[in-house]
Amino acid sequence: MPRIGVFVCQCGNNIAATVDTKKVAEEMKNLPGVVFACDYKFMCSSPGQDMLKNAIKDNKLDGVIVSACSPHMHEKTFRKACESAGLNPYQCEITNIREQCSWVHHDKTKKAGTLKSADLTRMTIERLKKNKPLAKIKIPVKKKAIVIGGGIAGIQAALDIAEGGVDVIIVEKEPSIGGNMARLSETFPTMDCSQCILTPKMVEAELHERITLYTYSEIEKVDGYIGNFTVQIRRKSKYVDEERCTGCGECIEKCPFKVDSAFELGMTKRKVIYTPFPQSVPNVPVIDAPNCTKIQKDKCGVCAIVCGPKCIDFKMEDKIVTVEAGAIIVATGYQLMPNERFGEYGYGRIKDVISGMQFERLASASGPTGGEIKRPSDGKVPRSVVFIQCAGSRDEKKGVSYCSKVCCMYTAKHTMLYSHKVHHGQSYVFYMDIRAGGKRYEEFVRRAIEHDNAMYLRGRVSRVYERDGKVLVQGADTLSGNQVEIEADMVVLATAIISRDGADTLAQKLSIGYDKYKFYNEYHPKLKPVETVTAGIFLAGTCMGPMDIPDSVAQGSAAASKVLSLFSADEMTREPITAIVNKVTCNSCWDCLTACPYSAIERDAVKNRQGVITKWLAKVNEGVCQGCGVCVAACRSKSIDLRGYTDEQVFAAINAF
Amino acid sequence: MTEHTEQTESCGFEPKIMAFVCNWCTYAGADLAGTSRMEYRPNVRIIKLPCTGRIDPLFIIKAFENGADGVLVSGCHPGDCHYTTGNYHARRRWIGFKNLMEFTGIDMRRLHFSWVSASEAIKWVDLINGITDEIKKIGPFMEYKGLKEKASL
Amino acid sequence: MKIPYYPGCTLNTVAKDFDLSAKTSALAMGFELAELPQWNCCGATFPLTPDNIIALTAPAKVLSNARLAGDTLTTLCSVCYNVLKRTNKVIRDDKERRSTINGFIEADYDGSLNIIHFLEILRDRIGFEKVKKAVKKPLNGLKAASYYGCMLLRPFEDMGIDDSEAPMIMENLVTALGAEPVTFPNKIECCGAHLAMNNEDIVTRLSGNVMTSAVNSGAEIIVTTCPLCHYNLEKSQPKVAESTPGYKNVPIVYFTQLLGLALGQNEAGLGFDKNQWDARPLLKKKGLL
Amino acid sequence: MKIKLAQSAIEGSEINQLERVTGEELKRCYQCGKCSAGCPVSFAMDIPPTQIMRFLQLGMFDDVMKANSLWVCVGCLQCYARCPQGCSVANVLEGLRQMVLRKGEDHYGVKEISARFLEKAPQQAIVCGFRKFVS
Ligand SMILES: Cc1cc2nc3c(=O)[nH]c(=O)nc-3n(C[C@H](O)[C@H](O)[C@H](O)COP(=O)(O)OP(=O)(O)OC[C@H]3O[C@@H](n4cnc5c(N)ncnc54)[C@H](O)[C@@H]3O)c2cc1C
Ligand SMILES: Cc1cc2nc3c(=O)[nH]c(=O)nc-3n(C[C@H](O)[C@H](O)[C@H](O)COP(=O)(O)OP(=O)(O)OC[C@H]3O[C@@H](n4cnc5c(N)ncnc54)[C@H](O)[C@@H]3O)c2cc1C
Ligand code: SF4
Ligand code: SF4
Ligand code: SF4
Ligand code: SF4
Ligand code: SF4
Ligand code: SF4
Ligand code: SF4
Ligand code: SF4
Repeated sequence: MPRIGVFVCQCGNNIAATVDTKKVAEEMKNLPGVVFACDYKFMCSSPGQDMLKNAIKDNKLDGVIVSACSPHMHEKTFRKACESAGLNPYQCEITNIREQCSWVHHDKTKKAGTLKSADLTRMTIERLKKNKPLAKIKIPVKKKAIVIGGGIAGIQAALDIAEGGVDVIIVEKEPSIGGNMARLSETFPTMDCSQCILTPKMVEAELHERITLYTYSEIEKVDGYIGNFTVQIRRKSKYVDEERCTGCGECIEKCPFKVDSAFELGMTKRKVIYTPFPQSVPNVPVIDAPNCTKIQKDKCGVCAIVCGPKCIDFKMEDKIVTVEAGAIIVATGYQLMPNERFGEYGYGRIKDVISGMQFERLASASGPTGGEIKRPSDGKVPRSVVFIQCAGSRDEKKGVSYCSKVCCMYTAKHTMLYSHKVHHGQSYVFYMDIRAGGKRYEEFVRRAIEHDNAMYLRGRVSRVYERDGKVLVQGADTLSGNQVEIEADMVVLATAIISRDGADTLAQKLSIGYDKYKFYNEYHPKLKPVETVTAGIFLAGTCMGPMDIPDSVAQGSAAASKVLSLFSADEMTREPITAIVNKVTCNSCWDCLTACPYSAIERDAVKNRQGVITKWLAKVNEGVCQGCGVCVAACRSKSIDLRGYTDEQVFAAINAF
Repeated sequence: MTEHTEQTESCGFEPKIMAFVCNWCTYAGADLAGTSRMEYRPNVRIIKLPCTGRIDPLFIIKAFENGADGVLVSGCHPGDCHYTTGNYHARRRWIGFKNLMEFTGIDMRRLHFSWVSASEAIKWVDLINGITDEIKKIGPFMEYKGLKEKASL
Repeated sequence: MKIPYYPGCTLNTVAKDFDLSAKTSALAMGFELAELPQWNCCGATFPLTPDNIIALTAPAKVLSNARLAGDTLTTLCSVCYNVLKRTNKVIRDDKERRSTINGFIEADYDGSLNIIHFLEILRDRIGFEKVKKAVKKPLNGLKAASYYGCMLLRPFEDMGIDDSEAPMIMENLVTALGAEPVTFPNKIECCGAHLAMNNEDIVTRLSGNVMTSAVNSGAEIIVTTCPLCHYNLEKSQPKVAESTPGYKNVPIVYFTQLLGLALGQNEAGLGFDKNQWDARPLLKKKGLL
Repeated sequence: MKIKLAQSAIEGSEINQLERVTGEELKRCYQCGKCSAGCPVSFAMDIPPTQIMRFLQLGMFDDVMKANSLWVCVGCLQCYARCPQGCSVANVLEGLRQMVLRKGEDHYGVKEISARFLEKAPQQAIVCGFRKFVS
């Protein structure tokens, strides 16, 4: 027979006003298994807790009911008190007779309140009788983090983690870290040169003793769970021995073949053996295998000949390395929508229609024109430039419905850069709304208009076409209600920001969610902005949606702080509310496996004595299971149950109803 | 005397209603009704579960067997599930489940499904009042009464 | 190969030259345009409001009759093509409207016809490479501007014959015929269409823009696919010439006329005499006649 | 012009009828101006396409009906082809024409048409013109 103690709280007058607590306690005494019952003014007060502890000891209680406020309020308090009195904390259950009873039933006769409180307490008592002692789950934490994506968000996250004393690996798919920011010229709203503020961070990341860079690498496979991930990383063959390469650049210099530079968005060529840009980190070239005549046709090999340290190896192969880590930050960033999708703007057909990112390269001191604004068709300095905002953004029909958030700002920046570099040039901006909601952002746009003479026209452009070496822009100025035609020398499209190709495949490897545009979902857009639904995996930067550098950096730091707080203890404890499979009755139908929202259920091989697999059974991974119980309801043979909410417990409560 | 007790006295029949609610949304919503000192009919008894996805159809049948005149199932709004998709599972299951209930002779007016979020205290109050009043009108659920006793014989 | 062919009312009358040159060219390319035994006017405009079912009955009747002749129907006039293709899509995709329409025309047509433009036959069924091989008299040195107008291309999701912002199908044909294609910005702009009836000023302005744009881009001849475009351009030309200093009139022809010529057909059967601005002097000068 | 706004006008019965007839949702237009920018006859319209949509959103049905825009639209579908919201001003204008014509009012009398036009013009122009202008 169980020995249960029942403690009914008066909460001053909060409960006692409409519930006869004494009567409730008295009634409970009559139930089988209840050996102690009383009511008390403030259960959560120190004397109240002491009374509880003493009663446990004096009456050798093996179960405790506190009928008081919501368990969301004091369940922890009372379970802790029980624990300190030597009782398993999960043998303590709360009945909610305040929020669910006294506060919502104002009957001063105490009839309804007392009846309901007694009912609820009885249900909890019956439930408690079926409780089993549970132990908190302890999970060891591997204190190493992986950051996927070495853009500014990823770099910031890695630096913060490393500064916190934790080892971190940056996995970057390109030959260099830096991401999109490496392409930018100057950055709003302060107009610092992008390279000037980014390069020091890149170098710091390279030199930091706690940071390992895996460039030219991608995630192959992710297993495990929070604190205990096992990640396979494919280190693509660079054909250059990273350890020995001195970065002298001799090989690049001598390579006889050139192809379009992706980094420069096709505006110039690069060698087949290359670094994406001069400040690349690490400063180790890679061979673009599909274009290398040695690798494809066994001709050439010049680079290997000129390389002093002899670090070129045409036979090098991809390597898979396996890393154990406790947390992962995803910071894979964005790409731009193909401009060709908008035939009316003529991108691809008309040479002098370029994208905003191409304009960044033109304006960049390290870009193809050395920072001079020259139009692609004939290299002339454009006397008039038309900027078209929302190209692909806010376009439900052919583009994406969302706003790309940064293009209003960078277009204003472009007009400034243009006016500083081309005196007497005229810029025009077609916009629908100016979205400059940030600190000093609106002022920035006003400056472009008032000081740098950008002519802002509220309207969209219908068509861009070529005539006599000019680019004709047919637009509207809806404020004056007129059509506008501009004979421009160059047109710049503020192209929509979209998610990376393959963002969905990576998300599937990580079991994190993404929206219909394949941007990753945060756990909660306001309150958990860098967490994902999968514990231990965090997000930072534009892989979540368009944002600017300040926001990307803030998120990198936020994600890093989450990782550091996770790593602040050697092991994590968590509530033991997890599912458990009955191996005798499980018939391997896998209904639970498909139902589980967290992929916490695995197929577990059962072997006979000879080590031969005889069957497969469902097995719950306690580290991953979040205790939702979906699997329990899914299992037709009742072979899986949820600790803390077992069928037995629930039925007992229902039966006491 | 409150409006409620007046009604009880005049009406006589006090239905018993069992509510299966999820811990994260509806339970918290009901708590909020409490902290806001709202008033509602005292006929409901809550059983807390982690998620509506945990709810087994048998729970509901058992509730009716144990004398419930009405049953409410309530959880997070679609898309807001604490466990990402648990409530979708629950919803999908209901479709097949409703037929089963009807088959076993339960008047579907006695079974309610709803979404109440942690901030929807008013919705919770309206829901409980609404259901209580409706079931008062329908009258007690007799079909299963005594089933339990019979079964235990 | 016989392909069921819907001429439409205009090709049967004012634009006989279009019809003739197409038939002749088709024969030269080894297929025959088999005119539908029974047809009526398509209505000359696709009704833009979905509730205007009555206006869909005329083209629906054409379609349901044509289905008896085969599973494909070809047309030449851009407007007919537009109306028939869009109506066909409505009947195919919109069950509700399909049954109302069928009720009106007392038929049971399901939208299973494949509506193709004569240009599509040349491009997709025969191939411009083959057309090029069949050319007997390459139109060397002739600078031809292809004018598309609106109806052949828009709306893209219904018509889909070519990129609606930068179509090339006519230029590619002209190139196959040995001529020099001239692309010009206004090739997808409207000529003024039915405003010919009551608003000559607008038509003159729009057609004028098309022609000056073509001529400024170096065109010696303008090629069209639509009798209404053809009419509006021809009719507007004097006024355009009057108001545009240095403007010289250019011949406006149907693409089939050039096709027939290149395929070596007798000039007389191609209807050059019917053009208001005679192309023959130009063609003679280029040694093509 | 000063506009007096009231819910009764914004949700006026003509506006509802127009939306029903055309299948267009006027609310979707976000006034980007792209239709006006490309419309070949915008220059000749009393109220250019973008503003047609705006006036209708404001419930100013009568003002729109008085404009020549209904009758000078050539139906070239530039507006629809490029509208980022998938709206068709062409459809809206045709709907407005229909609302006039269905009341039995001709925009252009058959007698007004010149004999020369009838003789020389392609049939399609005549048929189309009748469709657009005559009830
Ligand atoms: C034209 C233009 C101008 C701009 N100007 C400004 C400005 O002036 N000021 C401002 O604040 N913001 C500006 N921005 C916005 C700015 O570019 C972004 O906010 C910032 O670059 C986002 O950084 P990120 O780290 O999130 O993403 P990214 O820079 O995209 O970095 C992501 C990194 O992850 C890597 N990666 C991707 N997928 C994988 C994978 N599967 N595995 C491994 N690695 C992967 C990528 O190679 C890349 O290195 C501008 C944007 C544009 C388009
Ligand atoms: C009308 C309105 C509607 C909004 N709606 C939304 C919305 O729907 N969604 C959304 O995301 N955001 C919304 N916001 C914005 C949102 O309110 C803020 O983003 C958010 O509240 C900011 O939180 P905070 O902690 O930074 O500042 P605060 O909420 O201002 O908190 C600052 C705290 O510091 C205390 N404090 C101040 N000075 C001192 C001091 N010297 N010593 C000690 N304590 C001090 C204050 O008392 C206060 O408690 C809205 C804002 C407004 C005005
Ligand atoms: S335990 Fe809860 S109900 Fe009791 S006194 Fe404390 S707050 Fe009030
Ligand atoms: S072997 Fe390849 S990478 Fe090296 S120099 Fe030749 S082409 Fe360039
Ligand atoms: S020549 Fe050799 S050492 Fe120098 S950069 Fe090239 S690979 Fe590195
Ligand atoms: S930020 Fe500005 S330009 Fe970019 S999509 Fe939004 S409104 Fe358009
Ligand atoms: S309780 Fe939920 S998370 Fe755990 S195994 Fe079952 S379905 Fe998965
Ligand atoms: S649903 Fe039940 S029986 Fe099926 S595999 Fe899972 S635990 Fe085993
Ligand atoms: S293009 Fe579309 S959204 Fe833009 S103003 Fe015209 S109708 Fe409105
Ligand atoms: S369809 Fe009418 S409104 Fe639309 S662009 Fe053409 S002429 Fe203008």
